[in-house]
Amino acid sequence: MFERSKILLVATLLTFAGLSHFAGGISPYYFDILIGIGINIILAVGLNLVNGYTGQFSLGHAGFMAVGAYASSWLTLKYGYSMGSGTLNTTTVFVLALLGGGLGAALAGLIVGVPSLRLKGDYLAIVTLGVNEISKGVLQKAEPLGAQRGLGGMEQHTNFFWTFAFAAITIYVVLNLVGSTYGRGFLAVRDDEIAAEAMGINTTKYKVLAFVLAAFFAGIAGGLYAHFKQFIHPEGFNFLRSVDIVVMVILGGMGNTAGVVVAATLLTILPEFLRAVSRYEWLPEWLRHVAENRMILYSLLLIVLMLTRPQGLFGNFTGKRNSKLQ
Amino acid sequence: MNAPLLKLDNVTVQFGGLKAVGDLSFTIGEGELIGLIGPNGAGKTTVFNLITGVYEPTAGAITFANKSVVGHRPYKITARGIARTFQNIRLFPSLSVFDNVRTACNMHLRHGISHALARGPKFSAEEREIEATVMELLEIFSLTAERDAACKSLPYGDQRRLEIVRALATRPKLLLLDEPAAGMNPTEKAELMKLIRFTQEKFGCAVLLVEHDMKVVMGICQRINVLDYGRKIAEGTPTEIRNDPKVIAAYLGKEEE
Amino acid sequence: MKRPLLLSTALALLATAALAQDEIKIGEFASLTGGSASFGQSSHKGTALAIEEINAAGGVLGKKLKLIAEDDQSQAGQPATIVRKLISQDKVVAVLGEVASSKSLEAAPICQQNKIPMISPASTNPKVTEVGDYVFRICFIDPFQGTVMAKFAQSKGWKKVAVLTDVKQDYSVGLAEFFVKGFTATGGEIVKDQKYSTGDKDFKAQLTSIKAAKPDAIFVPGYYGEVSLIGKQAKLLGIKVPLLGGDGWVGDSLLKVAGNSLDGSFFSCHFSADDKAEAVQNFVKKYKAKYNGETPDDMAALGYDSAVILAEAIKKAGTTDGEKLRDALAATKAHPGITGSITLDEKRNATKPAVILGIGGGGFQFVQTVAP
Amino acid sequence: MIEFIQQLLNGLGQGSIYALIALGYTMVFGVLRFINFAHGDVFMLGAFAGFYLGPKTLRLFGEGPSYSGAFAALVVAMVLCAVIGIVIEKLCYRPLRDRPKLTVLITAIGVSLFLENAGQLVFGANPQSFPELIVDRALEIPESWGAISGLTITVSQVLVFGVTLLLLFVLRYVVLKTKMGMAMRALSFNPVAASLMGINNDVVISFTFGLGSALAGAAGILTSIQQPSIDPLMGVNAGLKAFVAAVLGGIGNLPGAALGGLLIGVIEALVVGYVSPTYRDAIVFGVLILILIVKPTGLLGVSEREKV
Repeated sequence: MFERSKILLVATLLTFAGLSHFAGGISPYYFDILIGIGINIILAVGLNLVNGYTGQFSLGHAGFMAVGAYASSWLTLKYGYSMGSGTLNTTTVFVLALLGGGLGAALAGLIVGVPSLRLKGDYLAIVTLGVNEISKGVLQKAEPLGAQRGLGGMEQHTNFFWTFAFAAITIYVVLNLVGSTYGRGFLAVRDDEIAAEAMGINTTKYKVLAFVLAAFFAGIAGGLYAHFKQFIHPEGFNFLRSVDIVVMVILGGMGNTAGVVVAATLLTILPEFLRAVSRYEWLPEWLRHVAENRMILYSLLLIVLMLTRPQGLFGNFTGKRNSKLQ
Repeated sequence: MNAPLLKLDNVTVQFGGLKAVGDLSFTIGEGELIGLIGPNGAGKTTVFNLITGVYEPTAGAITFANKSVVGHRPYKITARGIARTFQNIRLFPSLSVFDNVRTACNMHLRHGISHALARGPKFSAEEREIEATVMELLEIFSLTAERDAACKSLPYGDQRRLEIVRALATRPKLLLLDEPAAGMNPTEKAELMKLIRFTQEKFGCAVLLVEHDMKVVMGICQRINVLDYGRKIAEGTPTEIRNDPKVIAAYLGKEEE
Repeated sequence: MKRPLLLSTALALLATAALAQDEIKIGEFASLTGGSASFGQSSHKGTALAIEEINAAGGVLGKKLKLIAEDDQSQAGQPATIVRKLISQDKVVAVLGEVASSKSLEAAPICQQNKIPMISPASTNPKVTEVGDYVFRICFIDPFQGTVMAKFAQSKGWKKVAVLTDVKQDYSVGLAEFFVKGFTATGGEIVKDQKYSTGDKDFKAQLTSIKAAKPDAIFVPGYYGEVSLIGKQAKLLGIKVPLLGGDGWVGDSLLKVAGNSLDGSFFSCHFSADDKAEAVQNFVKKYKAKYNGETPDDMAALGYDSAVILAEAIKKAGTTDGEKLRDALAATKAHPGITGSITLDEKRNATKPAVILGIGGGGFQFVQTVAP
Repeated sequence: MIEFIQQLLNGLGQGSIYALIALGYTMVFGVLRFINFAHGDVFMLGAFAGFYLGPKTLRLFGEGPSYSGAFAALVVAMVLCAVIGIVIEKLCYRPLRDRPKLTVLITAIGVSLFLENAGQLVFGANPQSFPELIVDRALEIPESWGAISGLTITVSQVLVFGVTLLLLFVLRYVVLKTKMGMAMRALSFNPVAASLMGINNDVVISFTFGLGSALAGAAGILTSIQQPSIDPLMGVNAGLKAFVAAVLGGIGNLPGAALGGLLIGVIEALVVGYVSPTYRDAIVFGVLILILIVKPTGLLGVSEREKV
C-alpha cells in the first residue's frame, strides 16, 4: 500500500537526482543562490515546526546551525580524507557527517529544550537568543575548531541533489507529522496548552520534540552550508542570522509550510536582486542608491509587511484545510 | 458499595493568603451523576483544577480509582480516565471541529512518530479507526454536518457540546463538566440534560457537574454538593438541598454576620 | 521574481558586453555596510581613488579599468556568493579584498579554483595566502608586526609588559601571540594577559587588574576605536606607562577621542599620513580632495596600494590571463607603494618595512623604520 | 582587595547605564507586554543627539566644557529621544496593538535594523569622537584614607552614578505619585479595566514610550561622557545587555530593572577582571538562563497565574 506523500517524496528525489546532472551547467553565481535557497528552506521549514505549528518562539536557530556546521566539518576533516582507499567513499562520509551534524544539533536542542521550554513567549525567545550567543562564545574559544580564526579546508561536497533532497525530506517530515493525529498534538499545544494537557497531550514532550526536530534540520543545513562555502566562522551564526530565519517563517505565514518555502526562496533572492538593480544604469540614481542600501530596504520591508500583512504573505494555517485524513 | 471512583479527603488549597478551598471532602461512585454548586467565587472551578492536576492541593488527598492523583501532570491524570470541559470554552481555535475531537484521541494512539513519518499500512489503519470513532461521536451529538467547519464559527451551544465530545474522545471514567449550560436557551438546556444523562448511560462514565442553572442541576443530579467560600456547606439529594436553610442563606446572602 | 531577475541580469550583461572590449574589469568585495563597515569603506575609498588615477593616466594596456565593487554587508556567507558573481557574471580578471581575514578566507578558495588572482589589502592571518598560489596579500603578517614591537620594547629596556588583546579579532590575537613569543624569548616577562572584545566601551576592569601588576608598558594590538578609549581610561585610572600597538591604531578618530592620553605611546604601522615623502603627501592630498577632507588611514592606503600593484602586474604581464597575471603578481619586487617598498615573497606575503610612530603633541611622530 | 573594590566600582558605573536602558524595556513591557527591540537604538540616537547638539548647548554657557552645558545637552537629548520614542510607537507599534506579540516583536526588530543601518548611512560607519562636555579626571583621594586611596574614581563615574540615582528617584516619583504614573500602573495591571475606568490607554502608552526613551537618551549622553567614542551600532550590545538586565530583574518590574542593570554591570566587570572577556557574554546569558529556569519571573517579578 503506497501512501501519496511517500510516492511524491520518492518522485521528487528522483527528479532532483536527474536535475542534478544539469546543475553543473548553470553559472556558479546562480548555483550559489540556488544552494542558498535550499539551505534556507531547510532552516525555515524546520523552524516553522517550532514557531509556526507549535507556537513556541525560538530566536536562536542559527546556534543549532552552527553546531551542525562545526560538527560535520570536524567529521569530514578528520575522517573524510583518510577514507580514500577504505570501504567508504567520500560521498558516504559526507552524508554520514551531515547526519552526525544533525544529530549533534538535535542533542544540543534536547539539552537546551528540556529546561527552557517551560518558559513561554518572550522568555523563551530571550533564552534561545542567549543560547545562540553562548554557542558563539564557546566556538570563538574552541581551538580545535579554529576559534575566532574560523574553520576552513572542507571540500565542496554540497551539491544540488543533497541540498534539495534534504529540503524535500524536511518538508515531507514536517507536513506528514502535522497532518497525522499524532502531529495534531503540535497544533493543540500552540492553540491552548491547558486544554491540550486536559486532552491527555504531554505538552512538554511535544514542545521538546518540535525543538529537537527543528534543531536536527538546522544541523543538516549547517553541514550543507559548511561544505558549500568551505569556510565557517562563529560570527556567521549570529543573532542576525537567526532573525533572518524567523523572518522567513513569519513572512511565509506561521504554520504554512508552502508559504514558508516561497518566503525562504524570495528572501534569498532579494538581496541579489537588489544588487542587480543597483547596477542598472538606466534606473534613476536615487533608486539605485536605495537598492545599494539593502539592509535599510530590508528593514523597511519588514516593518511595512508587519503593518499591512501581519499574517505573512500567504496567510496563516487555518483549520479548514487538511482536516480530512489521507 | 465498592470503593468510590473519586475521593477528595480534606483537600485544601491556598493561593498566597487566600484559602480558595478548605477541608473539602466528597466522593463520587462509578457511574454516578453528582452536582457541585455554590455562589460565584465559591471555588467550584478550583475543585476541577485540583482534580485535574492544574493546581496542586496544599493539603489533603485526592484519589481516583484507589490511586492518588496529587502531584501528577494534567495529561497523566487525563490518561487515568478523568476528562473535563472548561467554563470559558477552550477549544483549539485554529482546528476544525473534526480535528478538535481527533486531537483528543491522541493519547490512545498505539503508534508514534515513526509511523506518522513512515505512513505504512498500520498507520493508515489506525487513522481510519480514529476517523470512525470521531465520526461516531460527532454523530451522537449531531455535529456531523459541521465536521470541517472552523470550531470558532460554531454557535455557542454547539461549541459547548463540542467540548463535551472532545472530552469523551479521551474515553473517560469520570467526566467533569464546568457550566455546560451557560449561555444556552431553554430548549438547548433541555436537550443538554438529555445528552448528559445519555452520556452517563451510554459511556458508563461518572459525571461531576458544576452548573448555575438550578433546573439543570436539580433535574439530573443524583446527589449535590454545595460549596461556599471554598467550604462544603451541604450535601444531599436535590430535594434535601432545596430545603437546606444553609444553602438558601448562602445563595440569598446572610442577613447579618 | 526569479525569472525577471535572470532575464534582466542577462539583458544588463548584453548591454555591458559592448563596452567590454575597451575596459578591464576588476572585482572588489568589501564590508561597505554592517559591523565592519568602517574598515571596508576606508579600503574601498583607497581602491576607488587608485583606479580613478590609473584611468586618468590612460589606463592599462590601452584600456580603462572598471572597478566592480560589491558590498558583503559584513556578513559571513556573502563573500563566497559575491566572488562567484564577480567571476562568473562580471568576468573580472582579478579580485581585491577583504580587510577581515575571515571574509578573505571564504573568498580565497573560489578565486583559487577559478584561477583568478586575489589580492587582500589587509588580511593578516597567515592562513589566507596558504589557500593557494592565486592568493596574495600586500600587508605584512601578524608574526612580523608582533616581533617588531617585541624588539622595540626590548630596545627601550622594558622588562615587564602587560598584554591587552581583542579576542574577537584574529588580527589582535595573532599579534599578541607573536609579541609574547618574541618578548619572552629574550628574557622579558608578561606580567598580565587581559582580553576584550570589539565593540566594548568600558575597559576599566581589565586596566584595573593590569595596573595592579605594575608593568613597564602595555601592548594593545587592537583597532583604534577601542584603543582610543583604552588610552583615555588608562589615564583616568592613573596608568602612566606607555601603550604599544600595531597598525590597527591608525584611524581618524584615535587622537580625537583619546586627546593627549596616549602621549608617549608607540605603534607600528604601514604608513603615516604625516610622512613627508612626496608620494605619501600626494596621496593624502588627493584623498582629502576626493573624500571631503577625510584623512586616509592604513586601510585606505593599503586599498590604494592593492589596486596599483594589480594594475602594474597587468601591465607587466601584458595580458589579463589569470595564470600570467598570477606570475606577474608573484614577481612584484620593491614596488614603491604608499605603505612602503613592497616585495611579494614565495608565500605570496608582502615583505615590507614597518614604521614605528610615537604619539605626542597632538600628532604622530616618526620614530624609526624597521626593515624586514 | 583594592582591585576587587575597584572592579565593583567600575561595574556599578557600567551597570547604571544598563539600568537606565533596562527601565525603558521594562516599562514598555509593563504596559504593552512586548519587547521593544529598538530601544537600544534609541540609546544610540541619544548619544548622537549629544554629538550634534552638545557643542551648541555648551556655547550657551560660555566657552569650553561646563556642567550646565552638559546638563542642557542631557535634557535636550532626553526630550529628543522621548519624541522619537513616541513617534516610533505611533507609527509602528500602535497599529499592531491587537496583533499577536510575535508580529510586534518582528516589527521592533525591523525598526531596530532600520535605525542601525540608516544611522550608518547618515552618521557614517566610523566611530566618532564625542565632544567633551565636562572635564573628566580622576578624583584625588587623600593618602590619609588608608587603603582606599589606592582606588581610582573619576568625575564621570561619580556623575553617571549620581545622575542615574537622581533619574531613578524622579521616575519613582512619577510612577508612584502622579496621575499619569497611576494610570501606567493601572494599565499594566489590566488594560481593559483601565480603559473602562476612563483612562486613555493611547495617551498612557505614548507617555510610557516617551519616558522610557528619555531615560535611554540620558544613558546615551552619560555613556558618551565616560567613553567618548560613538558609532551607529553602539546600541546593539548595550541594548541586549540592558534587556537581559530587565528580564533578570523581573521584566515589568521597575526596581527589578535597576537591580538587574547594576548586577549585569558588576557581573561583567568581575568576569572580565577575573575570568576572561571571551566568556563575558556567555556568562551573562548563562546567569540569565539559570535564573529564568529556577525562577522564571526574574529576581523581583511576581508570577501571573493563568486563569483556567
